[in-house]
Amino acid sequence: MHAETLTRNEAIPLDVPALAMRGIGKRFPGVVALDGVDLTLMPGKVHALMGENGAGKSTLIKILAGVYGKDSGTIAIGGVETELKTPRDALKKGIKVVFQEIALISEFTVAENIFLEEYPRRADGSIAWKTIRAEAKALFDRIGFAVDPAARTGDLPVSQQQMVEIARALAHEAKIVVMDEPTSSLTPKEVELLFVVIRRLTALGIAVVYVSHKLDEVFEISDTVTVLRDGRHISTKPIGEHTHDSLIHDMIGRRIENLFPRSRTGSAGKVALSVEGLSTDTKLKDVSFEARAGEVLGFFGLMGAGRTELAKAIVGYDPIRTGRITIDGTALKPHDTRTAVSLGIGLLTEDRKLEGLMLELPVQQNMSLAALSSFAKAGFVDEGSERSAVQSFVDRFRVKTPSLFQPIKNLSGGNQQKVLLARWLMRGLKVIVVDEPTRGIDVGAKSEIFALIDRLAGEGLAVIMMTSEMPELLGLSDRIAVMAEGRLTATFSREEATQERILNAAIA
Amino acid sequence: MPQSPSLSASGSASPGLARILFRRSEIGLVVALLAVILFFALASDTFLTVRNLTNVLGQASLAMIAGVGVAIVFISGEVDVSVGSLVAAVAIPLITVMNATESLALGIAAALALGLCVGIVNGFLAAYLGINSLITTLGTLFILRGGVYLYTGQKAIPDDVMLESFFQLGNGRLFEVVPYPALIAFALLLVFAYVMRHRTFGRKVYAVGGNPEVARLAGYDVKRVKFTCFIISSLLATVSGILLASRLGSAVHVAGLGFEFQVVAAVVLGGVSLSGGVGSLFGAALGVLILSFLSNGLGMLDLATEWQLVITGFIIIAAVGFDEWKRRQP
Amino acid sequence: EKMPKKVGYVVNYATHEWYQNVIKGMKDRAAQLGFEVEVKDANLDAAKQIAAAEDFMSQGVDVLIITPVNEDAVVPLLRRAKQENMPIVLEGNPVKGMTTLVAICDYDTGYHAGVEAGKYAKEHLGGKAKVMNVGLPLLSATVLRSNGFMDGIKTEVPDAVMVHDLDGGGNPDRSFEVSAAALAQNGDVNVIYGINDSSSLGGLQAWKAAGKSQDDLLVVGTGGEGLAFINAIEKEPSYKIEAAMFPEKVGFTAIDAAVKLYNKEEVPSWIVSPTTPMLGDGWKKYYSVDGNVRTINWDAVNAVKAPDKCMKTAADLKK
Amino acid sequence: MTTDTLPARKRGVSLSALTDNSQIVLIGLLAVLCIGISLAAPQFYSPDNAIAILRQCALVLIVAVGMTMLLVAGEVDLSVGASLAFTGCVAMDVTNRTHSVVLGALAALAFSGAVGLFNGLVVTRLKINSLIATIATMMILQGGVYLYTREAVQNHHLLDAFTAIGAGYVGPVPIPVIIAAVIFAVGYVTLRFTLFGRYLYAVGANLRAARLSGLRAERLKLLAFVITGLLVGVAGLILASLMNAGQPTAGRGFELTVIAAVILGGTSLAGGRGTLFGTLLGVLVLKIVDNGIIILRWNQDLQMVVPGLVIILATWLDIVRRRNDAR
Ligand SMILES: Nc1ncnc2c1ncn2[C@@H]1O[C@H](COP(=O)(O)OP(=O)(O)OP(=O)(O)O)[C@@H](O)[C@H]1O
Ligand SMILES: Nc1ncnc2c1ncn2[C@@H]1O[C@H](COP(=O)(O)OP(=O)(O)OP(=O)(O)O)[C@@H](O)[C@H]1O
Ligand SMILES: [Mg+2]
Ligand SMILES: [Mg+2]
Repeated sequence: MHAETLTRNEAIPLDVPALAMRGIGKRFPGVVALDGVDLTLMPGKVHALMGENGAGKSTLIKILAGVYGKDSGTIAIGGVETELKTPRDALKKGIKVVFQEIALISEFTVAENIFLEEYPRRADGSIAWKTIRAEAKALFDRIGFAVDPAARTGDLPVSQQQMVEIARALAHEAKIVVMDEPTSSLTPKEVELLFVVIRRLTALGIAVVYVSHKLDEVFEISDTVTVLRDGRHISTKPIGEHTHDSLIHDMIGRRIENLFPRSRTGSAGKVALSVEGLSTDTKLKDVSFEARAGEVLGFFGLMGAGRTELAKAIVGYDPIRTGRITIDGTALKPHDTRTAVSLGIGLLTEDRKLEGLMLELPVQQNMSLAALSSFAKAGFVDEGSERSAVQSFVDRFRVKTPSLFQPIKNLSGGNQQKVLLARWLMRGLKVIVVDEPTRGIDVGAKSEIFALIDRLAGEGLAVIMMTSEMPELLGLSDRIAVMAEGRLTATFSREEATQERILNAAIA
Repeated sequence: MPQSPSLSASGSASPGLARILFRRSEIGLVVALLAVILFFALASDTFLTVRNLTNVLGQASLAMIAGVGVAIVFISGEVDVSVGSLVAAVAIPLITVMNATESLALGIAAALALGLCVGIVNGFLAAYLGINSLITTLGTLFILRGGVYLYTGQKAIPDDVMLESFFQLGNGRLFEVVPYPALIAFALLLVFAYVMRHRTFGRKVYAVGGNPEVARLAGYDVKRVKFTCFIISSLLATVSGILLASRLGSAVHVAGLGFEFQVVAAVVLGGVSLSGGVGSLFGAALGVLILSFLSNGLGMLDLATEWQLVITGFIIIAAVGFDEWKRRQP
Repeated sequence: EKMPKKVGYVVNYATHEWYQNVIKGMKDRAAQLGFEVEVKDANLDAAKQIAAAEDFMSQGVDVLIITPVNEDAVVPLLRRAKQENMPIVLEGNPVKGMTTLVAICDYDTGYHAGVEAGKYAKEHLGGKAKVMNVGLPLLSATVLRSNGFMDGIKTEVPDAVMVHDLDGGGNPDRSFEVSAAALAQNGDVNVIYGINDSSSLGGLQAWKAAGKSQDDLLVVGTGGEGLAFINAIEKEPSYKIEAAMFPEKVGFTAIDAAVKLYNKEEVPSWIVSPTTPMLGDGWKKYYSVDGNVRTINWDAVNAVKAPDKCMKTAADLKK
Repeated sequence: MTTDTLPARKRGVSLSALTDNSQIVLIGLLAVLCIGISLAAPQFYSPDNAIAILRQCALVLIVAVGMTMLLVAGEVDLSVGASLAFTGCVAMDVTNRTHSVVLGALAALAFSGAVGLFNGLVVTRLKINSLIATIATMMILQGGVYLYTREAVQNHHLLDAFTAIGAGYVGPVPIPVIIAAVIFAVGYVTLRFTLFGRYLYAVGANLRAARLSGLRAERLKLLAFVITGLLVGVAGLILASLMNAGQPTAGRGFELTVIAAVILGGTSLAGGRGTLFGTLLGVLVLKIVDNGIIILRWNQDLQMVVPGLVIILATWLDIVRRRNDAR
């Protein structure tokens, strides 16, 4: 029965809206997340949902998924008004959601996660494990996704987990498929794959909601765009009526002159970080490079190339087998984050939730963590100066939060990222390693972060940036290092670097 | 890809024998159990007799039955420490009803009814009202024990009718060899291991414990799953309590003091994580067996209680420490 | 007379001083008679007690001695032992279906201590007796002691009252805690009775911690289990009476009963082990202390007469 | 949900650390208890009884200060009861041998500190879940204390200073209460205002994030275990003095009382949340319930039932309050 899921469902009429949300309102303590928002989806069309961080996109989607109850408004599916009280209701109505935060059970196999919502069963009611594995394999083959269905999900890199999530949305019949930032950690190749899948879905008459901060993707895949700002509905237009600039203007209410500002003039200074012959038991092999004060050193690599491992090894988080890391001439003790941090190196991690956020704690505690000792006199924390420092960063980065005491789990993803970046900037650093710094961040905030990185480098910081975004790599980096399978395969200067050369080195 | 129906916790049928061996902590436990048995077999000549081995199986079965339930609750991401008092409490309706009606079936029904009520209360408080389950069950642990003392006036209630069937339940042996409690324990273990692996309910328990938010998004009724786990745990503890009452021939107000520690230690030793979503019932059962054989063997060596305590403590640390170390290996 | 090769003793709670000394008495006696006693500890766990007895039976001991954690809880065990022809001596309290029991008379012990306490109250406390009973309702034996004490004291001071009836758990810190609360609620007490030494000492410590003087106070302990009471009698002015129960003698008697059972001789179903109140430094008659070791004076203890029958038993409580 | 993690101050409101509203339920409960009990039994308010209650709170509170830190850091210690008994024996024994209260006290602290260190090392180095690790330590200590001494260690030294630790007074106030008050104050300031305290919350809230931020997470946890151990030493010393003997049987169930009080005070078992003020309230509630049952001459078996009910009720009321706050 599952094999037929990808054929056109004749029962879906193409002229009735698959979904009509009208006047949706939702408030959280201290925040109006949504205020009278409309969203209409037509069958077989891709509808992009855009807006700054905290605009309310995920909230709208969670209402659609039955996760949150709405405070006001109506929802009609296929022309029939309904209530979506629980995720189960939504699933039954044929709404499949790929959430922004990965929603898989890491202890389960990939195949089991695919069928989490409804296990195929045998006649006696027991779970048909063979069917599950076979169907998962068949599904993956169909969408050209090469992953072992028997692998433990938690062992997969983030990008593959995200693909598993997407595949999961296809395992059962759906009328509406919603994707909340599905590509935030996908490689370009996987994004292509995803688009093929989306086009297949629309051909079947399925309505797709697509949330992304990546303008190029939106222009490529979507038919219609709805823009939200501060929880309000700003515009809904066919994509053809938009330009890059008009879309950005709708989203943030202003124009962005230059996404990749370059104010730095001076050349790079002395060596701030030097890594020699670094190898780990798991992935890295003989990596050597230098980063200079005042430069942005970009790292590129395909998924699993080892950038995250490199980042964690340099800051002393993961053990290393051989190699020497020095900061400003002082050698680091291996596997010792504390001295690394005290010598002035910090890592903005790729996995916010697992390694960055203290979810239950307020914004203030989250932001001041790394710099806390600098607010302390004789072991006592001066909370006054701590708070004013935090407040100034909240203002500068435009972190959207009702107060400094808001538990950080209630902030939108982008705002959480800003808090974590601020965590490091509050503390004087010599080297900052940023791993996918703009993952899940809106254009406005992106340009702010880019400006910030530029300014930090201008102030003499060595910035090491691991990113999978080619434009941001080319736009910001002074030099670009490329990794493949745990080795450093090439280093280009800003002038030498082209997309082809970089990709060639990454495949090598 | 070769797929064998595996009963591992994660339900993963991993390729490659080496990976299976390293993934499945039960292998380590089996080795540990065999090591314990081998050691005592060499150290004491009365240890490795059919009579002694079956004795231990019978003795272990009470903790095993309750341990299966506690493990299920652990896997669902909650804890249940009320079992220590529950095993004593259920004996009261059991014995009282039997004394009044001379019917074992009615007595068992009464005991199960009380177990069910406790399970419902635990489950309601922990799953539906959202009170931390350690607090909830610590609370019911105290309340039940206090209730038993109040009700019995701190005296045991003797079994006046002395039904042979009741005596046999906890004291008899199949073919004069295998104690009935051991048979009951293994039957329950197999049933629930099957449920946890091959029924959707079991997988829901793992999912709910592994990541409740994800489970909710997948359309599971997280609260109801947890609620059910508490009921299962209480009912299984009731079965333990019934067998215990049969072995003690009465409702003993001090029965099961500290039983919850014993069960929790065994279950954790068996690799069932306190943080939920991880572990298997076979592991939990092996944990119980290891501790039971250890206790029996140390007794055979004529070691004083104090040495037994010290040695058991160090062995728990060594075993769990080794397990953690193994888990950290790539 | 044949001697058994090995006797197994499943003790209620081996870490308690009382049972330590019971075991000591058993081992002494068995050594005299030339055989071995092996001990397994139930550690207050009724289920563990059954398991330990099972283990003994499969190990093949000749006689089992058991101090039940709970009397009702060993009934099935006695039944199984009978099926397997395993002779059992019980220590402590009677059990349905038992062959023989070695025990002190708890009620009598409390009673005689109570009589002495009454005499002391008449002489030193102005004939008034307001008692704080640091008791243990958990066990019938300890309830009997408290009852005996009150009945005994009333023979001398008819208007003696029990001001507080506490559950001190039989351990010192709990006894301390409940006594402190009780004394704060009503401190008009001049006799503290403890069902064992931990209880009387816990009560006394609470008295001292409340800042009260020991001048008009009498403390009565029970058991004479170890060194604690000797220390208290030597150092605390109010600790005057100890109801000695001679645990070593209990062990001694139990071994003799085990030998008789092994030889299939007739044994009485209730063998009473003697007790007696010790006043002031009267303990020196029965014990001598060297450092941390106390030694029993067997001649003096064996000379103490035991009654043939107890005045009251647990069976009387149930009525 | 609102934050009740660190007592958060609202902007512009000056420091008033006690106004954290997450404790309102407990304060209310405490008021109800006090009023209820004293209506039924006026002796409840007698100075004698107040002092008896405070002294009983002292022992629990001293250890609960350490336990709160441990729970905040995401760990737990179940061995404190067994350690309490052992430490008391060590204190009495060493004082007997040396005739020095100072050496006796130091020996007690050294012993219990070492137990804390052992727990900390087992948890941080062997990476064993602290619940199971400290159950094992509990067993080892319970066995060990009987290997060390079968009998209660009697007071042979008869030093007044030793007796004063547990049973002495300064004016009308028992010395243990003063010790507990000082420890509480130091603990409160430490957890609330120092770097160490703030780091404990971070470690408990997200271990990896804390480590990546340069915190020595393992060392911080270790320190929390050692602090708890040392506080057990203080409590053990007081108990030995109060009992006038080192009792190997003491402390049964003490760990559960301590943990119950800490949890009742709103500290989360999951780490990263909790306050010492809440712990103080938790201890008071439990001990007043205990005392009330004796004062009211209720059946003492209720001393098990009522705390069970109170803990569940208080936690539930707290959930309800937070849910309402969130509206
Ligand atoms: N559970 C919650 N409690 C309180 N506030 C919340 C909660 N969830 C979201 N918010 C707030 O609601 C607003 C909308 O958040 P939402 O997650 O919908 O934004 P978004 O558009 O998806 O942003 P992003 O692009 O960063 O993912 C934000 O201000 C956020 O802080
Ligand atoms: N194909 C794969 N299958 C399974 N695990 C993989 C695979 N590729 C990488 N991994 C694991 O996933 C993690 C991701 O690798 P790492 O993060 O170092 O690479 P990266 O270059 O940073 O890639 P990413 O773009 O995902 O951040 C590593 O722990 C690695 O062992
Ligand atoms: Mg979002
Ligand atoms: Mg990476």
